[in-house]
Amino acid sequence: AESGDTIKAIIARGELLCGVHPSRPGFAAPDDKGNWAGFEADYCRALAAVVFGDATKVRFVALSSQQRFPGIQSGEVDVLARNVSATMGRDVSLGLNFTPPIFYTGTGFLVHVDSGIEKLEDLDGATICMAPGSTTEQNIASLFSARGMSYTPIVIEDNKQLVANYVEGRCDALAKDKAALPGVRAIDTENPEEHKMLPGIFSKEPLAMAVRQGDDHWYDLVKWTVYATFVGEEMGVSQANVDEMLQSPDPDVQIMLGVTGDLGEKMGVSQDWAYQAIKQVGNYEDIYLRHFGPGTPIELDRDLNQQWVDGGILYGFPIK
Amino acid sequence: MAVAICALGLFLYNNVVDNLTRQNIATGFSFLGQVSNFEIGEKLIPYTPRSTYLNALMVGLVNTLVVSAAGIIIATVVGFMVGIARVSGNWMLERLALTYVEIVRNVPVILQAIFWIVVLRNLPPPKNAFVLGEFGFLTNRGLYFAAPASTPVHFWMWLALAFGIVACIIGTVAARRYREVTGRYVDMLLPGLALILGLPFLVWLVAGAPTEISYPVPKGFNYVGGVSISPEFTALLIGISMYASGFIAEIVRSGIQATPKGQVEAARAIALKPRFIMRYVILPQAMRVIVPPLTSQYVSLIKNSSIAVVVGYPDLVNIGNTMMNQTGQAVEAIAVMMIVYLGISLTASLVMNLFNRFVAIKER
Amino acid sequence: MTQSLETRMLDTHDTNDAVIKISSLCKWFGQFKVLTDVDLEVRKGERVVICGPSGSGKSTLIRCINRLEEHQSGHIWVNGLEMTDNIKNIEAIRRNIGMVFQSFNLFPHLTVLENLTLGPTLVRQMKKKDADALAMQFLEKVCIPEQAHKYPLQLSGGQQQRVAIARSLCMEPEIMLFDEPTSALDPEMIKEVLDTMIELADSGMTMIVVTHEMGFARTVANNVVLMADGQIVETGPPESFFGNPQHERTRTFLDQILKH
Amino acid sequence: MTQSLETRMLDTHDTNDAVIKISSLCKWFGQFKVLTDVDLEVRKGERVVICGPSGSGKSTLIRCINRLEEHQSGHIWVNGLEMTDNIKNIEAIRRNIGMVFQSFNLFPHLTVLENLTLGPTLVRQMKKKDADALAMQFLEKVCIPEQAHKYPLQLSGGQQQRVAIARSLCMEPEIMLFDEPTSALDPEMIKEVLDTMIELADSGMTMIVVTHEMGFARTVANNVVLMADGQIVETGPPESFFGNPQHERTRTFLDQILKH
Amino acid sequence: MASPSLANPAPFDPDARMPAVEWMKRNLFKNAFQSVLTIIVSFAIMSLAWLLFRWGVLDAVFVTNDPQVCREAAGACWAVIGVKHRPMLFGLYPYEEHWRLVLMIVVYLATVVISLWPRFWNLRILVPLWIASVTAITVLMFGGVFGLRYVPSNDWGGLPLTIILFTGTVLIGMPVAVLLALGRRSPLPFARGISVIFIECLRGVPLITILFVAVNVFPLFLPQGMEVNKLLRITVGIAIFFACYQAEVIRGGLQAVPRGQYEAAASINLSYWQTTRRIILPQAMRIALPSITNHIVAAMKNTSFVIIIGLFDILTATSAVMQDPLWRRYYIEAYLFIAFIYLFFGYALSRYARQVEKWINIGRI
Ligand SMILES: Nc1ncnc2c1ncn2[C@@H]1O[C@H](COP(=O)(O)OP(=O)(O)OP(=O)(O)O)[C@@H](O)[C@H]1O
Ligand SMILES: Nc1ncnc2c1ncn2[C@@H]1O[C@H](COP(=O)(O)OP(=O)(O)OP(=O)(O)O)[C@@H](O)[C@H]1O
Ligand SMILES: [Mg+2]
Ligand SMILES: [Mg+2]
Repeated sequence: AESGDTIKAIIARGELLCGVHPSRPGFAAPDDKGNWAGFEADYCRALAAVVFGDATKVRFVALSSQQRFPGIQSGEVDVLARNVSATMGRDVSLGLNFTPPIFYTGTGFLVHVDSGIEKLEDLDGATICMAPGSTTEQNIASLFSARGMSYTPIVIEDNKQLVANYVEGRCDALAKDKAALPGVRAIDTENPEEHKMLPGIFSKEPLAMAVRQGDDHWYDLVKWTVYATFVGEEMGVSQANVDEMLQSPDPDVQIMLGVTGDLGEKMGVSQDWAYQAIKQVGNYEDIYLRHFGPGTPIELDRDLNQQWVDGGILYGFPIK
Repeated sequence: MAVAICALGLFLYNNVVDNLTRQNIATGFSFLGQVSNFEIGEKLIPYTPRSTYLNALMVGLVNTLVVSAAGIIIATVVGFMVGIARVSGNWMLERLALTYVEIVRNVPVILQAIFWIVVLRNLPPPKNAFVLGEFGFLTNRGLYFAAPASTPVHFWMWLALAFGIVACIIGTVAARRYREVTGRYVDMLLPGLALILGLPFLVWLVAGAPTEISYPVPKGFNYVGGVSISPEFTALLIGISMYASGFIAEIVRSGIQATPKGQVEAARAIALKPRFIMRYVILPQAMRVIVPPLTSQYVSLIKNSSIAVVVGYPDLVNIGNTMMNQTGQAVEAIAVMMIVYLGISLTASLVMNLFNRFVAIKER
Repeated sequence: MTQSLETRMLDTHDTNDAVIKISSLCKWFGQFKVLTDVDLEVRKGERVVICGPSGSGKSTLIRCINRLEEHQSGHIWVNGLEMTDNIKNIEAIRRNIGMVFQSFNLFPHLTVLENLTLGPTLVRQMKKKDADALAMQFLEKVCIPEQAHKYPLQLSGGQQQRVAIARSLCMEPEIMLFDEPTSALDPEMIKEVLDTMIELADSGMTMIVVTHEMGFARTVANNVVLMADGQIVETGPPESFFGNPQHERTRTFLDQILKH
Repeated sequence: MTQSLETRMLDTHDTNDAVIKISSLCKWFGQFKVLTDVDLEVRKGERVVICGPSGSGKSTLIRCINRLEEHQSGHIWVNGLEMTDNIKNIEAIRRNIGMVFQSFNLFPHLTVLENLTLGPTLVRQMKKKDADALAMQFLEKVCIPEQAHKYPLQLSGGQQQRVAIARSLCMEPEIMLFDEPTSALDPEMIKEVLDTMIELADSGMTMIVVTHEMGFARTVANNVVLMADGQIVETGPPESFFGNPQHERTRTFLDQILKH
Repeated sequence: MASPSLANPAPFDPDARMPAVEWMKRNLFKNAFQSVLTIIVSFAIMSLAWLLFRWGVLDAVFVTNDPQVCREAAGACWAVIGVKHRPMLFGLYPYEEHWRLVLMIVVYLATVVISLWPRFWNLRILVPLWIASVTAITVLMFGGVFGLRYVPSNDWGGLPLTIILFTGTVLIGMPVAVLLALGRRSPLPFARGISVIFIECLRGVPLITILFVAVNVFPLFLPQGMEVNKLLRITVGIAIFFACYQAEVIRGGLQAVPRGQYEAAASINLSYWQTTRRIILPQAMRIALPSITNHIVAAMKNTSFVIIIGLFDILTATSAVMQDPLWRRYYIEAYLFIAFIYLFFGYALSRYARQVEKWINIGRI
């Protein structure tokens, strides 16, 4: 595609097409009223807010795991926010470009306490439940063959089946994004004390949004939208205070919110693009807490997903 | 006309090339030779994560074939039993069979497979397994049972068995020809059995009659030794074969009912017992009505095995999905699957068509 | 009326050598009464021809005799054995009765020889070899031994019906029932089959034949029976039945049958 | 032999009013020659009965006349129009010819009335109302107007065959072909159908009838034809055909047919 | 293997009904073997029924909004259906507009019930009826007129989507099936060849791969910028797959129509299409009816493949809804609910088909 085609097409269409997971509570799933909710869904909304100034102008397209790459390649969606781990292989052979990761995680193992498994090496010969199509499958294969160990995988696509398989004892261990394991332990088991996570993270899974290669304009827009949420948190600009922050004397804040400068126009959207994103959707912290914060069904530690200043690895490029 | 078709073909071809280049999609099947780097739970042929994708697909294909073959056998046996029960004359049995048919063919096969995996997962875990003497253990990890310890002789015994079956089929056909030509009847039952069972036995004897038995014993997380059948395989197998058996039962019923009433009366008039009437008069004639739709059901069953992914059995589609996700070459992966399934289905129809010719009634 | 017939039959024959005795037989199909108080006796070696208009219950009557239909009241004795629900009795009776159908009902998936030997091997537990010999003997009797290895649908109608007769004979029954055995045949083939039946009659077989072939009735019957509306209207030896029918119904029936 | 017959026919009838003329017709089924040099002429209003042993090619001959079978050599003219591959000709000829089959071949999913009006509305493009009126008129002619709204399988065989005749008549053909129209019927029903056919003959319809009903042949035929082995053996008016057959084959055939 | 009942005469029934005892004697305790069978079977059924009853009724939770209540109960958690039934039944359709879907289902069912009634089998009634109800359903589903909010087809889901796909499959698939079946028996070698290849190739591959092609490969053949509605594409895909199976069934029916019917039609000079349409097809369809129903029942379940274009039919919607971590433990209850819906429709369909078979047999239609 020619540079800029995507944005034109989106504007002509009047809505953004965003590819999401069909049902992954916390990341993207329809709620009981049929509205999409979740961390990744909110990033889609933020993009709509940037393009249209209206976060509701987004259409969510649920993509099954077979369908996700063909979906973005064929132009069925404009952007993929569907639990995709960025890898070099995908980047160079699928015609994709990855944005900065929005969620860092890695493979973890949940095991039954009474099995006596304490560390990875104890899993030699174990039966391990995992989801297909994710990089988890490859990571575990590498992990075990590097140590000369063997295992039997049980590969199940449906998450509730996967979890039930582990909980009911079909598998010795459940391998999953580490971020998801505490939820499983707390909600799905009869007695959370009977299960524990093995210490350590066993692979790198940087979940990022993806766009088609070849439209640098659109890629820039998605990339800077992500950074805007990072920088917003870093500079203390949140959904709650963004209107007051318009008056902020801080020149960096002024540039980001479009009070001064012309970066938005140069990017091909309105001047207040970052304001709209933060106002309508929030900064990173807002989004994170909304879906993984205390009181949500899936409570997650922020862990790596903190701003670099707080000891995490989220590092938004300066918006200047 | 020809010009129009060529023009259309060219137009489509241009579009495809145009669209593909626009999307920067890698094409070609070279990825099949790459290292797969994922493990497979159940494999009947050698495979490690260091093997190629092609290798992985072969594992999936063998798994698909195994579960389909077993499914076809079970579905046929159950289907025929239920179908006959539907016209058995016993009120209770007829109702029961009807209920079975209605439930089994109206509930999506996916739900049925899930139902069975849930049931099987709720069996006891290995440490308090149902113990079937020292010969077997039934657990939520599967069924483990004792089997003759593996020796290279087994390979030759299987070969002998296959050889025996082929010989038996050839013999039966030959006997039939012989009878049609000369009128002399050769009973192939005993020679057939002798071929099928005797040949492997002979091989076993020649090999020095190894009698060592391997018992499953608890070790590590599971049992080692013996033979095991996994719950995933079992759930998928029960799911697809019960689903198909409902349809087969209806086919069998209609086949039986299509047998002219006069045939049954003629058989009664020579005082044949009911079970002989079924065996010698009704079923052979019903077969010619039954076989063509039965073929369709077999093909459906083979394709239904692709729901394996919901219970976690590594069939062709399950492995194909993983491959598709790792390489991103969805179109090629789908093309491979289509070709393989088409091959299996066409082979199945071919075999059934031959069989159909065999059961067809001789007319003038 | 039927009562008087019954009495007459009892007068003329000795009851004790009746191989088939039917008394006040009634049969319903659902609400519809097909047979009303039918009484009939057939002695050993006797040949009875039943005729009557379509739908009068002729087929039903002879099908009751070997229990292809269940009757609801009245009695049927065959060789002194009463036909009841008892499956043993039914089988014993069926073994003594051969039946030939209008539409032959040969087993199309078996060769002629297999059609003939099925009963002997499965029911009479004969050895295959003996059964084959027996079958060939009866095929010769019906004059088609050369067809033994063909399939039924490869034969002409007349040949098929003769195979059907041979199949019944292979069970070596004492009694043969024929239900319009020639009415599905071409005129020329009718003759073949009737000839076979006449030969059978000459050999002393007890026979009940439903047919419209009045020539045949005249030649071989000891007794001709006219049925109408599920009842026996008239019964008598052919001379008086054809020459001097007692009942109006018989006369109109014979008129129609013999006219063309 | 056939040559001489041909000559004889040309002598007795004026060729010009022949509505059907068949000359040296041959037909093969694969390797098997069913018809050999058949010559036949039928004049307007003439009634021809064809008889002969089974398999002699009677059905095939009359099926050639309205092109249900294709012939391989020889000629067939109907009303001066030659039967060729030309689809227009075939349609024009078929429009003039009605055909009644042994097995009725009524359309079981349509009512009697619909069976009758199908041709008139679809082929002759009559209005529904006119077609209905026409159909009722012919149903009355065959004496079953009261069955108009029943389905064929609810009728007796004789009634079904009369509907089949009425269905052909509704196309108002000049010629009617009958292929053993009574041989699938019970004796009592045969009469109904024959009566209908006699009435039709009396009204002057040109008819070719394949039948074994010799009584019918005697009553209505102008000409009786005997076929054997795909050839016409003898042809002549009924008196001479039955009274003084010229050929040995005819005599043996008549013997068998008339015996019982 | 007991005796086949084919030739069993109708029970003797001169005056009304049999007493219960007599009936049981005839049907359940005819002889020793049957009695033992009856007793064993009834015992098995009874114990199974008791287990189910305890789980599904005695120990079950019927109404609650709190998953914790279910966690503490030993039996089924039917409450999950109360909590989740709307997303399960209606998918992503806007929540406030669900009433339109209820109305749509009512209209649909009414239309179907009316059309299944032989009394209304008359094109002059059926055509306007279907035009009216399809219009009504289109208006209800899409909206955009009469002040109804516009809902694009991408937001449809649940039971209405299943119904639309299923109906679309049958309405598109049956004519295609008939054409394919006729093509396969056509005297023209070209038509025959095309039909054979089409049927054999499409029957041989899993439906999901066909849909994958319809979704991902088909657009490659179109010039850039041209698009065909995805729901339509997928419906056509499912319909054609269905048609390939159905074509073989119909071909069987065509072969079973006696040759005499063709000849009779030729003798009254009907053309090929007149013969086919008025004489042969109606009879072929009747003969093939039981198998046709079989495939229609099976087609009802093929609708779950729409997930490939991100739409949620009733089965996928349920599966997705039940990912909710708070309630996902009770997915079995939700699946049972769905299974019951399928069972209901499937059973109704096959019962109806059997009734039609009966009507045909007694010559009523
Ligand atoms: N299975 C059945 N169910 C209901 N009615 C039946 C059944 N079989 C026969 N009938 C009816 O019983 C009556 C007598 O039938 P049956 O076949 O005995 O007559 P038939 O004298 O043999 O006539 P035909 O000469 O036509 O063979 C007929 O009216 C027939 O319709
Ligand atoms: N479609 C066909 N293919 C091959 N042979 C055929 C075909 N139709 C008829 N025959 C053969 O052609 C010959 C003449 O058949 P046809 O039906 O014309 O005889 P027919 O005189 O009408 O006999 P019948 O009195 O039995 O009806 C028979 O030997 C028959 O077997
Ligand atoms: Mg009868
Ligand atoms: Mg003929």
